[in-house]
Amino acid sequence: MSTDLETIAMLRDSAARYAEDNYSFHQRWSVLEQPSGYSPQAWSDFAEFGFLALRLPEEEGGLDGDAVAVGAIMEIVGARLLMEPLLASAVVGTGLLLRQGSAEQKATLLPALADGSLVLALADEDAPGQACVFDGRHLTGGKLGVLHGDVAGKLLVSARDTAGETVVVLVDAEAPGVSRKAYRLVDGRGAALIAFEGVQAECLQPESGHSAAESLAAIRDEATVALCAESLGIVRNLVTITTEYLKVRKQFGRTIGSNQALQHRMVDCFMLQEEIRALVAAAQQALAGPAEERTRIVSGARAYIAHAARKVCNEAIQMHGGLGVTDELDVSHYFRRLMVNAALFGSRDAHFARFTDATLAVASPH
Amino acid sequence: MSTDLETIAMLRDSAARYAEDNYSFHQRWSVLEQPSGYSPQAWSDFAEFGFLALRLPEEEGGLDGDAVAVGAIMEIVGARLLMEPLLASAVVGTGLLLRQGSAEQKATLLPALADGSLVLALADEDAPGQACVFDGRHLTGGKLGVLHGDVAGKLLVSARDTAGETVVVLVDAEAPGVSRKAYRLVDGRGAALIAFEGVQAECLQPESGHSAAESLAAIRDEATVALCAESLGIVRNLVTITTEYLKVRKQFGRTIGSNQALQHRMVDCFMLQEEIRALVAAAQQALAGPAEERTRIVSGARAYIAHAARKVCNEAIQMHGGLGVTDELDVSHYFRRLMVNAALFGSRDAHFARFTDATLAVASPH
Amino acid sequence: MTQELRARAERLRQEVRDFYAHVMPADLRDKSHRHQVLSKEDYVRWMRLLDQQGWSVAHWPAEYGGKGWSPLERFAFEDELARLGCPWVIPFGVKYVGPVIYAFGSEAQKQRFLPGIKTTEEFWAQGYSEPGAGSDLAGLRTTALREGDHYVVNGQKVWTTYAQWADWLFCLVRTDRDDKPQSGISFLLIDMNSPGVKVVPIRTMDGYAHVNEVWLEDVKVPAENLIGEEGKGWTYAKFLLKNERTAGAIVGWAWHVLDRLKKHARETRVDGAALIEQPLLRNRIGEYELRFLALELAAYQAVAAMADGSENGGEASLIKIRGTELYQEVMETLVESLGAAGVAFDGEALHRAGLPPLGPDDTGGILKDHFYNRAATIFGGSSEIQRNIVAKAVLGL
Amino acid sequence: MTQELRARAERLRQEVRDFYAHVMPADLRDKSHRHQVLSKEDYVRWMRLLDQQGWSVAHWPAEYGGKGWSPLERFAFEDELARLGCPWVIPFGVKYVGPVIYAFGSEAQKQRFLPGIKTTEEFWAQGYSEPGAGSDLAGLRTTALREGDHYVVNGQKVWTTYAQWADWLFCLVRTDRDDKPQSGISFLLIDMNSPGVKVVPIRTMDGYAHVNEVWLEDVKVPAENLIGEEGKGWTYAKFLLKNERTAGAIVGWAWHVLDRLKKHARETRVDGAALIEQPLLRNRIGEYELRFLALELAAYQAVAAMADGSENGGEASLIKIRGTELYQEVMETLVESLGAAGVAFDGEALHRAGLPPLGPDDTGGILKDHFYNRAATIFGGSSEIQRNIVAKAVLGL
Repeated sequence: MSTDLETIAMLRDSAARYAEDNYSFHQRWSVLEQPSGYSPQAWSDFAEFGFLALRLPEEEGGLDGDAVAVGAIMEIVGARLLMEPLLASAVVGTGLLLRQGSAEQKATLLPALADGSLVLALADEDAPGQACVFDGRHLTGGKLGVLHGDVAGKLLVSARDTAGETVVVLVDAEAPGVSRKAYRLVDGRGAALIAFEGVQAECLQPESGHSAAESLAAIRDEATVALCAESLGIVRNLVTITTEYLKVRKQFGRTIGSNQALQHRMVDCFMLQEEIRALVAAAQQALAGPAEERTRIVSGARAYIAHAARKVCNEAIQMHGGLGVTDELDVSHYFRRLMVNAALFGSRDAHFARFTDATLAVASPH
Repeated sequence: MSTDLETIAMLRDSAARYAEDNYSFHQRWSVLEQPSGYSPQAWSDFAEFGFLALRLPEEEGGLDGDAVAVGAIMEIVGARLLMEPLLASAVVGTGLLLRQGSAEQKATLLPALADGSLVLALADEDAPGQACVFDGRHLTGGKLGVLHGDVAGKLLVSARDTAGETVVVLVDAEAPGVSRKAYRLVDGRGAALIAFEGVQAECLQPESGHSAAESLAAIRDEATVALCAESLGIVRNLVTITTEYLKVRKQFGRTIGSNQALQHRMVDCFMLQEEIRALVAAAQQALAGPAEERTRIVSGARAYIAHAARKVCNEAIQMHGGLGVTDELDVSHYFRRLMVNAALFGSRDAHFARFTDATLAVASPH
Repeated sequence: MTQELRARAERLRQEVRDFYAHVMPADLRDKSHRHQVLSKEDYVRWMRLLDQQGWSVAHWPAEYGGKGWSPLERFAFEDELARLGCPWVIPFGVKYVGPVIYAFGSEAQKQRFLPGIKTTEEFWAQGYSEPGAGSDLAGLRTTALREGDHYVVNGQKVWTTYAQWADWLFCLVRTDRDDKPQSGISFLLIDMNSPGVKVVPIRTMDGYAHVNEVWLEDVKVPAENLIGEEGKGWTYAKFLLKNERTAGAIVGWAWHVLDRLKKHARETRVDGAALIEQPLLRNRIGEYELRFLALELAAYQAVAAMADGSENGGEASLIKIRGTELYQEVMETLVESLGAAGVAFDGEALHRAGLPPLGPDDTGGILKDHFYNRAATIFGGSSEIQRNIVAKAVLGL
Repeated sequence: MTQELRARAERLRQEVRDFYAHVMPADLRDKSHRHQVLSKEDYVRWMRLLDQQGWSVAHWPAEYGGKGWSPLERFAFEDELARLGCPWVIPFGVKYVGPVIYAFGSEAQKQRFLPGIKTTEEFWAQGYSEPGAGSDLAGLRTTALREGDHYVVNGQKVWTTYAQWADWLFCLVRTDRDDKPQSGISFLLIDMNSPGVKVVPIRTMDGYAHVNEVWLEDVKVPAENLIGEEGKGWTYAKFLLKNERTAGAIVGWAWHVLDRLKKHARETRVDGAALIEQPLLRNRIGEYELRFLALELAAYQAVAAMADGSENGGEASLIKIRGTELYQEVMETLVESLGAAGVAFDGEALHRAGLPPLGPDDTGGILKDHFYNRAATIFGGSSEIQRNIVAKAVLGL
């Protein structure tokens, strides 16, 4: 499966145009004040544009979008700091359901996912000492850091069954026994701590032979690559606006961009952007490849990008001076978004270790 | 024991003046061509100035010099790239003999060390698979990287006795059963691989209760601190000459030092120099303190300085452009000397690990 | 430095620790420990507490109520407070304008202002930066035109910390437009209650408004509030900047956050092992410890040079550059190692003294500091300006 | 890039590997493997071997004997040779002056020089840099004054690689002193056997003289050896520099030394465990691997942009900056990890093909390369110049 370039260009253009018209930095202020932390209007607009059906197969009315297609949208999500649960629900939730759901489960849920009436979040990280257990009918345990778990209508929860096997179960977020503690992430998006006490749940039961562990690993990698594309969008904008700032801001009678020290540091930021761009493309390609190499490239890209994007953002703040630390300039919002991205789906160190182990496990080709 | 400031100033001045008059970069060329890799004339001059008796107690006609006194000389050694076996013989060899020798051993050897007629080198690093064993009378095994081992008249050799205890034994470098393979280090100093086959040897037998292992640990730390002072001398000169070069070298119609990028990098080098200076002083002080804190500070200083000095030197080369890589400018000679210093008495990683373990073993004071 | 000076500094450190343990009110200590947001009342209480210990202006000469602390004592004091995680010692009165007044002010000004500075009876703010003139004071555009026995001030200041609480603003103004950029500048004390003064808060990344814009519109300032001579403001400003740059606290802040990181890495277990045993984190902490060792030793070396007059002029910049870099990096690692808790932020809880949604009880404070400490390399002379200073003053480039 | 292009590049890589394994003479392969010093004869043999494979000028257009290789094939070729540790493909003829001659030279010049370049019948060197004018060609002082049917050249070139072996020098000279700095420059081909040419070797840190000073004293150069028009040398120089900066080999060199480091770390056991299991070294290697991955992917991205004409102009600089930094750092780690062997150097052995005093049999070669690779960030446009280029050309600063 490889989405054609025309579709990707169309997606990128429509997302960019929509954000341009409806999601400027100033328009975004009112979004941040929404109780859900995002814009319901934008969410339904995304449904209309087909963004929520991006991952769905064509026979379900979707675009059958691959990682490049997802990335095209995610770059705009990053560049414009969109707050809606695109990643959580339309990429991760939908993607996991597609991989691991039964035909019936898919038939029930996919239409609601595509029209935006259902937000489906993945609850994956166990709260300390509260590993989730599924006894075949009921789920008990706790999860933390569930992105958009505060607003999700349904949840996919990773758990162990009584045989100790990994399973993914589906629960209604309003079901008896579910208690959610909602909170905001540093970038303003919603999240939740969720406790399950004997909650009625059903196991995802794929027709295919994929194990839940395999599907979870695959969807985490997919999510990681989508996050990398989001970070690319952020970095590109940071490089652009900081370069522009260097050209207009004057100090000691000349533009600060005429200082060679800043020029050279800006060049380093630009080089990081170019490396990130190359890594994102490689990680997108690796998603379709064999699992081992997929893991190696995806984790490598993630580890490098987490560090590189942070470095670019720190430089952007520093070069903007006092303005860079204000809430009133987008630079600080990128900073907070990158913090969240770096904490989702595995730490930098974990990804780096995974990359190193995978790389050094392979002998040299010559 | 703490050498008075006046003596230290006197040592520093006389070493500096001697080097100024007799050891310029151009005068040094002929030294490099000596078969021994150093200047026999300078060596006998050092004896005359009392540098070789620096470590000796006053009753032996020495200066009873502490680490600060040794450092004063070593800074000049570094700044002027002196090639003589001051460190190997007058600091390490002599120091170990003082700690670990019997009264008789000292009485026999110290005069010859002080007047320069004997070069005493420490052979400490076992050649792979050739650990040195001392059966009470004879020594068998191999050592590598023995600094000035090519010219040493006698050798102190770390070994295990038949009970498995660490001992230090004294051997005549010309004794039957000693075979030396001499070679040059990258900075031009001599060194040797030395094999011992049943060589007659005597054990160092201190009157005091110091174990040989303790004394070896102490002398390695002492040597490390002396090397740190040498590196400080190198770094100071590198910072000075590179700053001067930035002021005179012109490109695109102005001095290259007017470029802010180079200014900022030069400032970073200067800051490293200042940190190195502070670390050297602290390490010198720590030598007189308790063993655990001694190890922590000495290894910390060494690990930091190995990295920082290299960075300053790399920058010095880069800022000198093509000239920086020629044999005809002192910068490249500093580079090679720093390489050797970084490989003597433990690698940077080993020192860093030792520092980290010692630091994290201590709980926070508050 | 003599042994006696060292011993005095060590005693002072012990006194500070005793003060923290026994004198500091429990609520203030708890807020400090959790890095909560302090109100004006908290800060005033804190500053007065220091005054009661005889510490608020101990670095002043005895004739103005100080103890004539040596540079080493001054460093030890600021450093130790910061290591303990104490609230900020707000410098605008005691550290910045106070010394300017006793060094350059009239007798009347000394009597009028110094006592209130010592006791924080009056709260001061600094009016240096302007939009378009941050570190570049020569670009200053705020004007003060003499009209009879007062000046009429017009202009805008920016990045004015705690202007919203201030009674007084010390301010650089341009009294002569035609003069050379630097010689037309004067140093004026402005009553914040004067008509025409407007304070507009600037929200920073952490959700607070530590800093402000201060708009000055036809503000009448009595001529007696001019410090020293007209046109010499640049001289006084440089004198003050020198004090601003004795950034003793930065070493302590770096220590404090590094200690917090180690505590977290020791206490947190993942898959049965403490975080501190993970090689990547362990070696990173080791690297920070090593950089801290170099920083701390360089700081003592700098203080010794200040004490014996052998400064090269770059010492304070070195400490600020290296200290703030380390402070930021360690904080970044601490926040990263908090995992999911490190991205959960409840700003309100920091005011209400409530608990964070996730993580240890000081998580909110850590995040607040993490956001605001990006300014550490910007405010008070950016790292770039500091490097320019060293390049020029020390290296002659 | 199309699948077909990729497949062609992959096939070429395989051909290069086969060539290395089966065609390259054993003595040359051994010298390469051990990074021995090559003589002129070795280099000429090497370059002719490449020509026999049809590779020496495969990047030239077919009409001049090339195959019109795509940027991807060109990259794959240089990269693969470097990965294998093959000798340097000396670029002065085939890569630098050859294209200038076929692009701007006269028909007579093409016929006279291109065949000898292709086969290394004639050995070329580059006369660009002068003392005081490295990257700053506008500061060029060597003059060529027209006298009848020849020029008289006076001046001094420096950093001229392998001038001691060269038959020809392509040279930037100033033909008009009164003109603007850049427009008075011309591009001249100088026979190294002409009277008045003197080559003075410059010993570099590794003990060899790869580079030279070339003194030109009243050297008579036939006017027919002028390329293109007088005063347009700057244009041709820029064209050539563009070729100089397609530094494909740097990725391969970084790969080669990283591979060597891994081999060493796997094969060396300390206290019973392989070096590669030591966390500090392991994580450093991991970091290098990650940076190499980013470099390699960025290089492919750059090649793709060159192929489809979407370059931003900064691609080659990026590869050179990042690649040389990585190459130097990995080499530093490799040398450090050699311990005592990493500081034992026998320069003579490198000529005599003897063994190093300590360590693996390629230790001497590793050290030689370690010394000389400090020049990697200086020659061919220093990292500073590269950053200036990107700042201006790409970022518009």
